[in-house]
Amino acid sequence: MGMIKKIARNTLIYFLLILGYVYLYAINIDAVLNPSKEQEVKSKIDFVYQQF
Amino acid sequence: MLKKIGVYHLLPFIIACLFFFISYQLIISDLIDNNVDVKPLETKIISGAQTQLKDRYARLDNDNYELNYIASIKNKKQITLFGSSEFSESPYVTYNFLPSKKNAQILGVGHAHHQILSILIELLAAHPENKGSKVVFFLSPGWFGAQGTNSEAFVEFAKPNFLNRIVNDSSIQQKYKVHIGRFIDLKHSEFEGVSISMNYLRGVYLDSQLSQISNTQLEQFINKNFSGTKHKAIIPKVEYQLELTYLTPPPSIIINYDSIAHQLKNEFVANITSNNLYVNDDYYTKYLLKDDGTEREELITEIDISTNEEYQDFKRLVEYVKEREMEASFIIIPYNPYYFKNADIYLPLIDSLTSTLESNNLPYYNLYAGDTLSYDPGVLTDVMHFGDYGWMKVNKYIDSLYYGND
Amino acid sequence: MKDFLIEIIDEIAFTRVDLDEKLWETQVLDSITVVELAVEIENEYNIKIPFDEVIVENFETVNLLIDYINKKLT
Amino acid sequence: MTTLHDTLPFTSGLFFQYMLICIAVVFGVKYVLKGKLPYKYVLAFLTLVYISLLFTKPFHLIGLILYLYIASLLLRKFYKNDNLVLPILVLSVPIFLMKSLSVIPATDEATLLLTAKNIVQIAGLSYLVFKVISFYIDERRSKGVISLIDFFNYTAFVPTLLIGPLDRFKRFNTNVQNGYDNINKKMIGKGWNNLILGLLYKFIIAEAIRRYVLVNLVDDGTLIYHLSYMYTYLLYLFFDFAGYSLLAMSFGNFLGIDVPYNFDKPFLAVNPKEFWKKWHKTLGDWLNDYFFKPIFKYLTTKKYKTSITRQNIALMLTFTLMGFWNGFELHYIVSGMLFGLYSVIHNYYVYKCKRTKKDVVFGDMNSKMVRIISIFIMFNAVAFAIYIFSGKLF
Repeated sequence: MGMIKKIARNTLIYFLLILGYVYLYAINIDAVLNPSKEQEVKSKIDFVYQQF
Repeated sequence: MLKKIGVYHLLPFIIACLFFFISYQLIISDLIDNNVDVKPLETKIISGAQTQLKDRYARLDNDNYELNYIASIKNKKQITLFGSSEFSESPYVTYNFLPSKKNAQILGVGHAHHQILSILIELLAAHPENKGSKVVFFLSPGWFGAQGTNSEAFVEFAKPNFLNRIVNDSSIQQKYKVHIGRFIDLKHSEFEGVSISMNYLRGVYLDSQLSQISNTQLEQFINKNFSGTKHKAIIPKVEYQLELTYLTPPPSIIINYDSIAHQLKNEFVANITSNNLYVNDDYYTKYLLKDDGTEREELITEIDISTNEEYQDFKRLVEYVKEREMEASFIIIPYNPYYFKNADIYLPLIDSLTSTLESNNLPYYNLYAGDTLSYDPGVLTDVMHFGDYGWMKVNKYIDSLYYGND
Repeated sequence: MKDFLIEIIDEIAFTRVDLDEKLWETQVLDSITVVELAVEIENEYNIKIPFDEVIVENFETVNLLIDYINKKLT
Repeated sequence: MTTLHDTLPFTSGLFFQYMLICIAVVFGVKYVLKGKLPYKYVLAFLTLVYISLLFTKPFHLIGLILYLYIASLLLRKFYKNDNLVLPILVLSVPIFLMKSLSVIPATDEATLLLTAKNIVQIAGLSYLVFKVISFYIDERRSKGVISLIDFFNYTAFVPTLLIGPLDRFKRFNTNVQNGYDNINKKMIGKGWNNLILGLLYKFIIAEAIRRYVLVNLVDDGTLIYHLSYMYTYLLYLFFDFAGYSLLAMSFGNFLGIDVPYNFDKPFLAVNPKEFWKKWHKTLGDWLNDYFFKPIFKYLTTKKYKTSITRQNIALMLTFTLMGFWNGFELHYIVSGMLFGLYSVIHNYYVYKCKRTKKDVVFGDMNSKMVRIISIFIMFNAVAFAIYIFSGKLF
């Protein structure tokens, strides 16, 4: 593979990785685009209600 | 080798980052904003008549409960009680006793882990309705030991409608929003599917912190641009249209608190056979007796007021209550010093609480006891929850404070 | 031997090949037909050809095949 | 502890943390301890840590590996016959148990059955058994002892444990014997390239397709829905599986193992034969080497019917087996047979062309054009077979 082609390919990969990470994982794009949709917020901590 | 990494990986990575920032600035942010513009949001209206004039909501589970809660705050003839696990179904609990005896309008809100931050959020959500409201707060010492509200309780009590209302209410002072946002930021890794209003409040906090380096650059960028304060426009407005209900109380009925209380206390003490801690038998055998038949022992851990989350929440709550000129009072629940042998360790905390309340001219009823000498057996049914005798003392206090009877 | 091989390849792959013509590269043989060829050789010369010897190095040309079979026969 | 023991390869952050620790350990031993600890022991130790701490059923997996080890050792020692049917059946017993049990509805009250199911259903079992079959067939005549540790490293290698790529013992063991020498600039560079592409495929592209297309398709029963589901599912499956395989290769590379590749632009294949060299290649090769070839050779030796019939029967059997291997459900089997049918049609076409010495379908058409048409037909045929595979239709 030519040098330019390889650089272009890797640039695309890194670009899509950053884009995908930000939109799929870092932010809640669903909530921004569909605000009317009811969102269920959950706590990841499984808290057991105890007496104390 | 290094050259290869530089040319084939570092360089593409840098170009990709540049592309990302440029494309974000040029296209994607526009796309989101436009998308927001084309969807005008309707105000969510919850309407109805006030029906709940006594008893308690463990949690504000549905629109009707929310409506009745807001109505309870707005109705100046009704008292709203905020508390946690001491709230029970006993007929002597204030929201049962006073309504049945003298037709008083009293609603309780909360169950275990309903702590000050959740209460503050509930009050803020009723900002337009809460000027001069009658409210009573039951402060458990355990809240301060738990280091503030936990994320699960927040999810349970900070209702989406309430958060949306707080975000959209511009007359609420920024410092309260920052306070909630700080909590969300602190616990954000513990939440799943964070809502836009939570992100907004977190954004308010982060904006207030921008001068300080508290987050990585990337995180700040993300928060500011994607999910922070930018998208307030898409958070739905919530409105409660209320029709308040007023009961006519029968002409001043005098209740002989002392004799009922005295009787309850004697019954309570007489019924205890298993221990001399003044703890009811059921609770004692269930929680205080270890498998080997010996008694459990527990000490209170000392807390540092200056860093205590719950104490910070308390100070904010007092500020807000003052600001809204509420007819507020505070009940300080004790620990059973027969069981917690070092209950005196919390005395400085209790002093700080009472002196804060005094300096703000807020009435309070302090039942906390640092040792067995100052403790009145029967106030608690176990080690931290009011017994019927305790409730009668509270009822007497509330009756005299809000209805002017002794 | 070479006549037999050329004949049998023609029968299997419908192609008449020269002694040095590349069988894999020109796709005269593929992974299916090469097995048939191996079986035919096994029967004709009464030898055993395990699968791991059915490879380009042994089967690429008729000449290579003849070397391989001769090695097997001795 | 329950959540820990759900960490299947490449499914959670915890797995990636585990992989990073493995890489750090291997590098540490290589550069700090100067390779004083033999590579294969380090590898076996790390694998054991994974199985005992993170894998769903540690004891079941270890038991399975021991069974396969002892079975193949005994077969190697006492079974001298050329016929491979019995050894393959013996080694496949766990698969038969698992796949047939999973067809029986789980609602059955028979607790014995549920317990049996629970014991034999082990993630990655079919791949493990396939690896051991190839190991047995390749090594049955080799001299010398194959130690349990080599066998364990080969069968339980964590990156490829769950769904491949299917490696071969000889190739794998050469890497293990080279040990730390294999961890070099070239291998790390390769690992990195596989890593970024694998992350992109599996966690970005496949996830985006799933989240924004696949789950949003509304089943209104129309043809349009089924068609869009068909293509979307194919793309999703490809990016997810290819991404997974790339990640397996990548972490293999970082640990010094040159895991074979599985996917290579499969949608540009012009015929079924090429397709199986480009899509799940290691499985295609496995089926070719250990199933198709022996069966075809057997049929040829027996002079069963004509050559072309023998070829087609062997092809059909091979792909039907692939269907059964995926599971004993009808949609898997039909999908496998469909792939078999594709191969038979193509094989017959090649046979006709060779025989008549001309292209019986395309005639004298421009070869570029033929290529484009072939790719188009192949892509849609694959999409349809994978759609059947998905179980959406029945």
